[in-house]
Amino acid sequence: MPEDLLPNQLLTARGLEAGYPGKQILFGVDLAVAPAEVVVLLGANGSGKSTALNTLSGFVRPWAGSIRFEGAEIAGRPPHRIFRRGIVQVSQARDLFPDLTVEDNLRLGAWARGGAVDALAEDVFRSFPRLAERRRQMVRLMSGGEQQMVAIGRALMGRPKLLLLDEPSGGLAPVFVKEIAAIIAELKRRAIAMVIVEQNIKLALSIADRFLILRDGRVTQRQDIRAGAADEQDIVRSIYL
Amino acid sequence: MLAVFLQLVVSGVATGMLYALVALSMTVGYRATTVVNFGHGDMVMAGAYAVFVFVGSGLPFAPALLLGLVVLFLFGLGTQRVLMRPIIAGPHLSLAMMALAIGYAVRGGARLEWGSEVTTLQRPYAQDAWMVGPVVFTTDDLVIATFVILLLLVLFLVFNVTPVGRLIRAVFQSQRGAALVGIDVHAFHGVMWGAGAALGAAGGVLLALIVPLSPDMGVWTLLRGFAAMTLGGFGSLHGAVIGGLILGVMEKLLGFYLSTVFIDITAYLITILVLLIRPSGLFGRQAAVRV
Amino acid sequence: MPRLRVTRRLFWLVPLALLPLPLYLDQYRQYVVNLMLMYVPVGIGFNVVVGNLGLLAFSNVAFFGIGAYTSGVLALKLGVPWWLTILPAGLMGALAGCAAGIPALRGVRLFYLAIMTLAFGELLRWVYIRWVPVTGGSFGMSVPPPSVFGWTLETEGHKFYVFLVLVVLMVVLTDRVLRSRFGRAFMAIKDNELAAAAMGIPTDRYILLAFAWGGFVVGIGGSMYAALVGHVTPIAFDLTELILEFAVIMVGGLGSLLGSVIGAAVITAAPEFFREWLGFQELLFGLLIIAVILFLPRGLASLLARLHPVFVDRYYRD
Amino acid sequence: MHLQTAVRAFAATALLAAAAPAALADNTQGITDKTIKIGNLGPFTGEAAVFNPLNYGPEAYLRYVNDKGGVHGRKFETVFADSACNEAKGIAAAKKLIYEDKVFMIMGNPCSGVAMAIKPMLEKEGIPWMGPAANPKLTRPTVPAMFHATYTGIESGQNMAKFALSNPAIKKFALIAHSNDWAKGYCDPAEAYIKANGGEVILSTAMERGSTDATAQVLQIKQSGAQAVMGCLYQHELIILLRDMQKFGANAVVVGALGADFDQTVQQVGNPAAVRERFFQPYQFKAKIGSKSLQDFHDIFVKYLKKEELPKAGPPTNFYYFGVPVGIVTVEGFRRAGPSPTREKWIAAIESIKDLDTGVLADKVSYSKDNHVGVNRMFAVGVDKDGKQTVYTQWGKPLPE
Repeated sequence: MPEDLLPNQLLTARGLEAGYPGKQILFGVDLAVAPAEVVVLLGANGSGKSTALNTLSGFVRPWAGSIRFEGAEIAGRPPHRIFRRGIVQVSQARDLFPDLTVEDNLRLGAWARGGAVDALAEDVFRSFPRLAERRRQMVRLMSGGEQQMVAIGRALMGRPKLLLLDEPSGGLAPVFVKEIAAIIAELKRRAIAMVIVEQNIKLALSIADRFLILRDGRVTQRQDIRAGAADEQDIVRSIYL
Repeated sequence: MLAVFLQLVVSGVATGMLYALVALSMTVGYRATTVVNFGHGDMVMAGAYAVFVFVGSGLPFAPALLLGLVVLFLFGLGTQRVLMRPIIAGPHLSLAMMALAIGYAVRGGARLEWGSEVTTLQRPYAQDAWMVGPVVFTTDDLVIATFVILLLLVLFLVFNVTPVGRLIRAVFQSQRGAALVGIDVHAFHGVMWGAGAALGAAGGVLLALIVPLSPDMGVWTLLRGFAAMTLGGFGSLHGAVIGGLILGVMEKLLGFYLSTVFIDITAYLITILVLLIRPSGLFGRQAAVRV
Repeated sequence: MPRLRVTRRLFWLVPLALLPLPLYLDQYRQYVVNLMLMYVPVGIGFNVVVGNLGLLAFSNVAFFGIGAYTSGVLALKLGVPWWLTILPAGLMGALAGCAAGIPALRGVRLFYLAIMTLAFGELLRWVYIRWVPVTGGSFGMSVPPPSVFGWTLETEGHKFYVFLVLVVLMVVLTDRVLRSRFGRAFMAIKDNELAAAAMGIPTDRYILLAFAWGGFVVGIGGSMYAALVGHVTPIAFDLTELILEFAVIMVGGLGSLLGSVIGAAVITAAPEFFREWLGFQELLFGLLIIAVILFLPRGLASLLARLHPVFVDRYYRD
Repeated sequence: MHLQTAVRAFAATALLAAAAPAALADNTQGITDKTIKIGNLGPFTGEAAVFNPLNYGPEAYLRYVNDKGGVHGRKFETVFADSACNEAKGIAAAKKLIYEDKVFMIMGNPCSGVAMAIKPMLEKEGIPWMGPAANPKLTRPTVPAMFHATYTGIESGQNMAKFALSNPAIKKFALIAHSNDWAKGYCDPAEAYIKANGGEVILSTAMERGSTDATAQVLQIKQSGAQAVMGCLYQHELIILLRDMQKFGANAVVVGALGADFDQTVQQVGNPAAVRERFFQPYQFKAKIGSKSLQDFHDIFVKYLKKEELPKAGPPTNFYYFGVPVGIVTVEGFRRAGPSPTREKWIAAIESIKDLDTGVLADKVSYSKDNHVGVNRMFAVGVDKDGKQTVYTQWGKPLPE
């Protein structure tokens, strides 16, 4: 048994199978996240990374397998229920509300979980000074990097216990990639557990505690890199070859 | 001559208020779910008959109205939950057809019960008429106008000022985004579908104040509601109202000065012309066009 | 694969097996069968636009009416024998199809297109009512008994044979169209119009073509209406008819040629079974459609497809 | 090889089928020693379902006759069929009645379009039809087996105009009609009659189903100076017209067509001033509905119709009475046709009817070889200056009660 499947984890997924009508994508994925741990999912396009993430957040219903979060079974529950338990996702397409202001987007992030909304929002604005300047701006008028910040900020408004990030650096200019990396590092410092899907291996390895490599819907490699850095070349080889 | 023109405009506005109300209720459903309910006309009709039944069973008008709205709310909620939700991810055509079929069945049910006779809803107030200069107003006109304007104000506040309005706009803009912030989109759709049905029912009751009840009364107004929405811009609340008013006035003016045979097609002509020339309508920010 | 091709050829046995039908059916049942045949092209044409091309166009009743009126006017006012009016009816249907397709070319989609085409159909109905010298106005017109090569089709059985030929022709031709590059283009447009355009497919041309072909086939259905019912009035082409035609393709199977055929048969037969219930018919019919959409979203054709691959539809993807 | 043989066999049978003449219904179809089977065709669904009491009127009478022992020992058996007022469906319904249920004759169907669509078939098969449809083309020119038991649009339309013209002060007319065959069926003959009898039609305007008001129409009427309005409208729209005439102070007299129930219309307009000495309708009956001389029919309806066949509330309406002559004349035909009726005998019997008092219609029923519309004379009904419903023989002349 892989060590990350031991008890006292925040989230434990076992034997996840999922897909779409007529096409299975995940073939028995095991995955665990400990409190305050950052796990990165690596893999080629179509290897099932996003599907794995969407299965955890409830957008894809697993065909088989179990997902336990803080001891409760959540596999197959609808997204809004999973959200209310503290698993918050930032999706690849960001899925913001384009015709609402930055502030409204953020406030809606706290709609379902409640809490001190004003304080939360101020906290987000402190972390993202760029957003504070534009708090009354419509989101659709912002650049991709700024929108990504809004998306992450909106997720933080939901006071996540586990944050799922789907390609946070995807399609962004290098300046923003750096900024996003810094933000994720800051979140890690705040001890927020995360599962991150990332194509940018350098970025991924710089923030990961552990990584998993998915290939055709199966985990082919898992490694803890807290002990020592992994060989980037090696990883690229095992992803694509 | 001016007197006639003024009268036509005033009557046009009065009729337009009804179209506006139907369009408003459709807009609420559309804004919340991004699905156009092609069976909405039959909710309008069902609302009128529901209140008719409650009044007939001896209830005073106000509680009967309230009960009717509640019934239609529950009916809208129920049909969305049981019939629309399972196919919500399917092709748009299935959604349109499902709404049409629900409406058709409701109409069939109403026809079974009331199809072979003409009935009317008793007004809860005394009908009166006044002359303002050369122009005639009736109590009906005032009641309907007051109701529609109040409703517009309330909806405008709800949509643009309250947190619920922000929520409605959010779900309209991105359903997945809404789900990502923990909103139960399906339940929300159900509630809003119900709200649309209840508002449509209110429209039906107002309509029933001035015309006899008929199982087809909703279908007759549906296309006019569509025309009003198209003209005003899909999804726009004040657009729906202004579109309805313009349609009402146009019908009267075309009918009187050109020929009454044009009254029936004013709505169709408006729909076609607007979508060809300016698809976003008068006030729609959301272009009506998607490729 | 060769085995499959052999089995598909067996489809030809269906019309052949139907040939002796008039020997066994009385005039009522034969009429209902003819009505079913009439709804086959109506469903096929509708399905091309709505199912295969994937556009929400509600203008089908307009094409149907145009076809019926073309045949009726030519036969009644100009004395043209019915069989010579079939092609003009189809062509007028195609023309109407092009007209209804114009908004689609201008980018009108989804519910907007639905509402607009709905208005188009109602507008045409208004024309039928108003253009009295040609259409006979609200009273409509009584079309002379249909004739083919100088033979008058006296009985329902006679009409049946002519209809059968027309239906087989329409099915075969539409099958050809859908299997050709046109059909593949329709499918590409339905899947993702932007991508199709990006791949260099002239989407406008294909959209217009689908509308024209749909209108043509439905127009021929309209011509059959004129021959079968013999009395063409504006009221026959109202919104209730639209729901009926919708039901044909939804119950049969969206985007499926086989589905259009099955749908036409079932939707025409269903009211005859409900006949006993008089006033309950509308309610029952509505519930039937609801049930099919809910439990068989791909229509009855998908049931057959589950039975044997020969029934699997090749022109449609979800 | 096998396929070819099969094809040949099929083709041969097909040829056979094509050549076989359609079996004509024999002339006693539907008649047994104990029963006479009759098809009752009407709009039980669709927008015109409002008219289906016209199908229940005659049905009540047949049940009443059955209860009294039937005719020559035979009882009537009715098969209902829904036409939905849609031609394609109506043909199916009529064909089912003829070829499946094998009825002797068809009665009813108030929808003219359907009646016209099934006419060629009835003619060819020689199936008798007795009905209340307004379209005069059904029986003019006469077709051997088709009869109108009640007034067609021609009589009704003419009587609308005739009543208004019986007021010597009324010369200028406006027509207001739906754009459908039913309304034209009334307004066209009314127009012809006005023109032929010294009146003038100065306005012809449309009001469609589903209208919510009649402002444009009423203002046109007002402006035109019309003294009388021929209202070829269904009840919904007639109510709206009357209400708006009152609202805008248009003083013209309104004469409605027979698509509306007079009592209900008066009651549903809700304002006595809008109908008093203002609203009239041609009247088909010999006395006021609810009066003593029509009481028997009221009792028949209430006794023999099922709950769902009667109005939800209130007594049987105008349409029940208007339908009942169809049953009366049909039964009279069987009485006269003798103990072994055939279609020919029944038709001859109907054509032999002269001055038959149905007990309900304003006119006595007479047929001949070239007249298949039984009745002609009508009264008019209106609300007099005291607000009392009154039957008039002509303007200002109440029918003695």
